[in-house]
Amino acid sequence: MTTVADAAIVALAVGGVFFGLVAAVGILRLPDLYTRTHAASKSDTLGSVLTLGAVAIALGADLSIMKTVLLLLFLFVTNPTAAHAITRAAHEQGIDPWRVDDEGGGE
Amino acid sequence: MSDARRSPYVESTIIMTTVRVIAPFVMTYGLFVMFHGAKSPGGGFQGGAIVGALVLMLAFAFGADPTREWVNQRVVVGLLVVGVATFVGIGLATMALRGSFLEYAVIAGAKSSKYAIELIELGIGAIVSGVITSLFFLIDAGFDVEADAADAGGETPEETPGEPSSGEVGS
Amino acid sequence: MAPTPVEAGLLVVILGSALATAVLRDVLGSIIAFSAYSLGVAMLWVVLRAPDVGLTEAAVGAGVMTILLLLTIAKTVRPSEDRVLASFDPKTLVLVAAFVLALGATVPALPAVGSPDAPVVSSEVSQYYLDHAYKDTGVENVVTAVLAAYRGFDTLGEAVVVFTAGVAVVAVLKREVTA
Amino acid sequence: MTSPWVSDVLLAAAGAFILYAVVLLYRVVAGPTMQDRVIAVNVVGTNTVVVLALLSVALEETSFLDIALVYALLNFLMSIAISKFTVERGGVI
Repeated sequence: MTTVADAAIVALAVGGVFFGLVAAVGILRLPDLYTRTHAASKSDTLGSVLTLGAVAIALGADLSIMKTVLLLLFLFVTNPTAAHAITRAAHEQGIDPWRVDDEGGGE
Repeated sequence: MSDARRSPYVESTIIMTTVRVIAPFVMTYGLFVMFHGAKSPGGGFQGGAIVGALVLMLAFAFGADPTREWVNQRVVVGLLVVGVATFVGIGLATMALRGSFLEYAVIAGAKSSKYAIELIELGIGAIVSGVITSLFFLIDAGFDVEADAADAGGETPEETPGEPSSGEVGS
Repeated sequence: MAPTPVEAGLLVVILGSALATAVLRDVLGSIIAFSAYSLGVAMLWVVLRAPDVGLTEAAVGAGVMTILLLLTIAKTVRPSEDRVLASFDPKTLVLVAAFVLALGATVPALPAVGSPDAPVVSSEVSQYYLDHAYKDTGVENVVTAVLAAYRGFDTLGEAVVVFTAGVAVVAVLKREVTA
Repeated sequence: MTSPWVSDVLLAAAGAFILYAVVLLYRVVAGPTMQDRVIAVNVVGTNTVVVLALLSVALEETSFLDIALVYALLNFLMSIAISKFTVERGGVI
């Protein structure tokens, strides 16, 4: 028997898996570091947050739902910070961004 | 390595802010793991490692030298001693109460053995976090390649190698 | 017993990152691959329902291990990297293959994961711990009960070992930090 | 409250995230720069947090959330450490 909670869990989990796929494909296929960071910071954060939302609903009213919400908040804060740190380090190191007319810059 | 026109990669505001937000949670969580090891996974070792990682996190965000001034080295070494002393002390206390070494049940009171075990977990946590923190600071301040070469060669180095440049990074 | 898809995926992650750690020429790359290995191992512990070990792996592998390794290579000399992958010494390969074979030969002798007639299940010692731990010590987590109460003296020994190692390192490196 | 097949769905989602971790290992090995590797490992770490949370529901062991919480708190420490290290070769810390 399908309830509203089931439908919400499945929808959120499918959305999370989809954005995880976007992040994985982006990191594998995008041409350079800075574009890959977009996939890492945005898609992956959104995917994990959606999936953790599914987990929170599946856990129901419980103390552990608080842990899931904390997890969600921490991921939301730390993941973009990590992406910022990596990209800034690359910029400081003098790695140039990829451009369209840059033939050898891509893969 | 970085271009000359850019300043070196010092503390980034974003990283400092994030660490400032996260650090209280990490500390609380490390203590939670230590205290709550009787009920959920975890215990002294894991909690101590988390608290040690907190100090490392602060050192990365704000620089090692300000953190070294903030976390007193004597306090860290004191933590090690207090941890072992707690463990041995509880063992000896049970012996003083005519039990065997670490026989918690002789301590009077309901759930006494549970509280004794939690105290011991705290002691282990103090040891582990102290070891991690002091290892970090010592390796960080430690064997400078030029200083070691100067020591071995007998040349006089231009700066005293034992003096960490504590004034520079703090600004 | 065939592994479930989750277990199979985890094994691929662990073996792949371990291999990457071994073959990457740059030490920094090896450290990065090693942290991926630590992530995979923590997931495997959780799948095998050993949350205490998983928590240790998480706390040590995520935070402490990577940074201590980084500090070590920061203070030492790295070989300059011209290739991505390391070259192999045939003698080392033979040695590693022999070691892997010797270890792999013991795997069939182990009981299957979760097997009901594994020694750890059928032995009366572990059953005693499971039955009596809460009554004896008032601690819900059996692992903590065994570590801190049943073999408390052993744990004291471990704590003293960690303490001694820490004090020894402090004493050896102390001259560098005295300001 | 939730139907029994929901945990199968969540287990399948965990399998998908592990599959992503497998393919991201290519980026860890191939690079080309160190920062690429760090990004890939950072995403693997985020996936690990998600997988642990999913497994804690699917296997009905809520204590696994503790491990996920540790990773969520400490995973970005590695990224910060390596990114600072690559710039100044250990001079920063």
